[in-house]
Amino acid sequence: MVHRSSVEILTEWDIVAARQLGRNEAKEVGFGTVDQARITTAISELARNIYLYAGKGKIEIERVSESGLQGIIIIASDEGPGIPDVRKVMEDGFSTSGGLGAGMPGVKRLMDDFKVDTVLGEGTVIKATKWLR
Amino acid sequence: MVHRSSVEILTEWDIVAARQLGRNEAKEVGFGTVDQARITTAISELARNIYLYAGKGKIEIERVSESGLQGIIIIASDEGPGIPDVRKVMEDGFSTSGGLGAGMPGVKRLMDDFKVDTVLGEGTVIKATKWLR
Amino acid sequence: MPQEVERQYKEILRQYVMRQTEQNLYAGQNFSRQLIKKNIAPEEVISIHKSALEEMFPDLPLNVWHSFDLLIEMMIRYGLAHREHQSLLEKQEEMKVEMDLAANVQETLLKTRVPNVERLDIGLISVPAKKMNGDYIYFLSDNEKHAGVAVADVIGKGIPAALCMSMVKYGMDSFHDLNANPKVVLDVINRIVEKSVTDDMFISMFYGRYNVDDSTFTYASAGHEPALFYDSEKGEFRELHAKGLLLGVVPNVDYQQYDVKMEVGDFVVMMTDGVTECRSDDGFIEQETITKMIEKMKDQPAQKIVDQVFVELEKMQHFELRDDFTLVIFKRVS
Amino acid sequence: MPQEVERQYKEILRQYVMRQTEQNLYAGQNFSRQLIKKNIAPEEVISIHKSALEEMFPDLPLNVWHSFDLLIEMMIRYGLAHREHQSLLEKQEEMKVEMDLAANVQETLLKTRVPNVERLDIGLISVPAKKMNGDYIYFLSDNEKHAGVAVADVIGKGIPAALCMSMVKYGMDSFHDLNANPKVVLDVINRIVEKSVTDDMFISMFYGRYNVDDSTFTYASAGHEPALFYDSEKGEFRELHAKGLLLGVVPNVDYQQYDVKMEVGDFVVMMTDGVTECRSDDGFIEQETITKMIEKMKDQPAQKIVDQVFVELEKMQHFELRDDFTLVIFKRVS
Ligand SMILES: [Mn+2]
Ligand SMILES: [Mn+2]
Ligand SMILES: [Mn+2]
Ligand SMILES: [Mn+2]
Repeated sequence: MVHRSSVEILTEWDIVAARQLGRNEAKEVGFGTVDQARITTAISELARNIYLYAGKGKIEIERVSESGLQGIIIIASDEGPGIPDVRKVMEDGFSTSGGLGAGMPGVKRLMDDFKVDTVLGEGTVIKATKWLR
Repeated sequence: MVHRSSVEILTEWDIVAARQLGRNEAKEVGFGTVDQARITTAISELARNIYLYAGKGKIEIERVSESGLQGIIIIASDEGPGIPDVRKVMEDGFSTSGGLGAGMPGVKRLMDDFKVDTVLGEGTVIKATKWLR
Repeated sequence: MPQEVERQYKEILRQYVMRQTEQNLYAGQNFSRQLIKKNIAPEEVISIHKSALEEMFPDLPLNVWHSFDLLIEMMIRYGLAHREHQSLLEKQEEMKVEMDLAANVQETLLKTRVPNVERLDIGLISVPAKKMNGDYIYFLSDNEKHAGVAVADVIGKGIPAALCMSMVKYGMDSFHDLNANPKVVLDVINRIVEKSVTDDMFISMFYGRYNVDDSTFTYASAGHEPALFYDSEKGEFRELHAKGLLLGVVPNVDYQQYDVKMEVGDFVVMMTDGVTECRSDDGFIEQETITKMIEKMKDQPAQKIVDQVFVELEKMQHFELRDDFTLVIFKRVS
Repeated sequence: MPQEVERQYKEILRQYVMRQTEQNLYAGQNFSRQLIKKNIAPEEVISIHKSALEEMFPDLPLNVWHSFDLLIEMMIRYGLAHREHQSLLEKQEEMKVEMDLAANVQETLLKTRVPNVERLDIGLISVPAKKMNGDYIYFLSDNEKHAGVAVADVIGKGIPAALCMSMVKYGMDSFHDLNANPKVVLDVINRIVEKSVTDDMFISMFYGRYNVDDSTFTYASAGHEPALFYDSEKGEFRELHAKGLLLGVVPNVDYQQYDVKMEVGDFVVMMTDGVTECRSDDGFIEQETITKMIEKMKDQPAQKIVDQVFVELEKMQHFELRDDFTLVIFKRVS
């Protein structure tokens, strides 16, 4: 059974809604306060990117369990312009969102697993997973 | 009138004594908790370097006031082997004391003013000043 | 630290302690982003937090306040690392500018012109894993009846490898015979490399030359990744085997050269190991994956094929190139 | 995060809250050094602190505990910056290793042999300001009756400049006439440079050749720092003026060459602007400072003179080289 819930991102308030959803799910799966805050921050970054660069999109939260491990997947999808140079966006210090340690490399660090799928002119899907230890 | 006090550095306990002296002086001059902790950390680093690399030496704390500004000077002196390559010791990331942000560049950052005087085979004098704002 | 910052944090804290909404936490985190931009150290954040708490809960036991002093002491070193980070980021920025400039200089110095000969369609792509390229393509051609190409790879990446490539370029520049035989080219370049480099620096190189008059592709290899030959009649690929020592190992090598006849629609795919040693999640990518990819596009212009192969393989590797990536196609079109 | 860490922190906190001694704070800070080494993020430190407090003061108002949740939220971004820092430090380390290797490769590629001709004593030193050298010395000599030296400086420093120097080297390598005239050398190298570089890249170069048979030093300059001639009879220095455009500006330049007769004890000092543009605390170092320095040592071996000049000038600049530093002396000894 897949447990998945989602929030549409259109306004800045939706970023807060996505955070709230993620934090609740993380708490239910059993993550501690620090990890809850990390997962929420990752969602915040991804939702903010949708809001700023794609205009609209969706944050989905999925609970997973695999070979005895419990976890949470964040799926951020949009039909925006796509990312022209993924390698550059993943570079430390290069950050459209401004600020130290932020942006995509930040999301990658906050989570355990990170995948980008992007097609120019069609959109971007990012999946980030965190496992409960 | 110069107000100066000093602690000889011979054992690790003397590092604690130098810290205590510095913290008391900093408090009396009027520095806040955070700056007290910073001045103490700078003293800690300098005293530790004497203890580890020169064997023995001295930490002096001097109160200064210059054109209306109040401040504190840490003078760390030893008759150790001297620093062969000052350029290298001041480099970020290069740290004999191990650990991120430590060493000489750390002391320089914690204080406002920083001067090294070293002669191979004769010893080293380091002066670091912090002004009260 | 500005009093305004302290006032704002107290307000955020007061709100959160009252309501504990996600909205409040979001405000807090956005505020922390600003604090970082304003170079406020983590120990200062703790100190603000303490003084905000003191206002809100003046009657807590004294020991609780003491505990914050230890926390501030703990945070000082994190603050130092934080400030070191900021200065390192600046240095990294400088370094980037220098590397970009160097990559430009390298490109200008090592530039080569794609030959324009009848009946031959040429496609090429060469992408460095880091800023500077340790793979190299050089064309030697009379622009009439012969088109030759050298594909080389220095063992190693980055700046040291890129420096070595200048040697191959100036060696190739010295050829007066624009139609030199592949074995001769390798013999000469080997001597130059052997003379100039240290013992631990090697270069692999493939040299291939197409002759329009007899439609023959002649090639030789110095320990390089084998080229692939597409036989359009049979509709299959085969490797073009060629023996030969890496450049720079011993001074005198007698390289072997080989011929293959090209029919209309046949093409040769030359590459470096950065192409064949791509890794996806399931380990190394099979040669078959690449040949199938190319076969699907076989009727497209050579340049389009190489570009598309790169796009697909880059994606399979999650945009992380482990090695410089170079691909050249010579295709007989009529 | 290991439970052991939590246990230790709780103990340190308990001690401090009880006694508040400097000893306790020292222990705390040493412990924070360990936490950083163990990659423990600042938000985790806050979380440990919170749970330690909960044990010690279980009866605090609920809102106090809430306040810590906001503090953790605030620290998350500091933690991110912290982890970015650690990976940047690793990259910096890699970069250093790469630059060292590149500098080695450059040295090997660009190496030149000091000529061994009768009656001439040669001294040379070339020190880069950064890792890689944008100054270059190349000797061309029949090792019998003629010794030629090229002293070149690329506008710019670091890797991009160093890359350019390979061009000069391979150009010089192509001379079959080991006794080529200075003006011919500059004409040829200028053509190579002009062809290969972008419009914003220039090289200054001095070429001087000593002829043992007639004791004549012949020289030409492409916009380079003038050489100094020491007249041992008069006991004074004079500049060797030479007109000529920088290399790479226009394709065809007709460089001028000049002769000067050398008596026993006379010597020529060739250099780059890294020598003349040394700065001490009082501004640029005067030419006189340098000539006086050299004159004092005029009877010593040429190599000793150049080494000593470097040592003294480096010290006057507080060990910070602003530009690559190159000095060559040709001295007639009999
Ligand atoms: Mn390579
Ligand atoms: Mn390779
Ligand atoms: Mn230069
Ligand atoms: Mn210069």
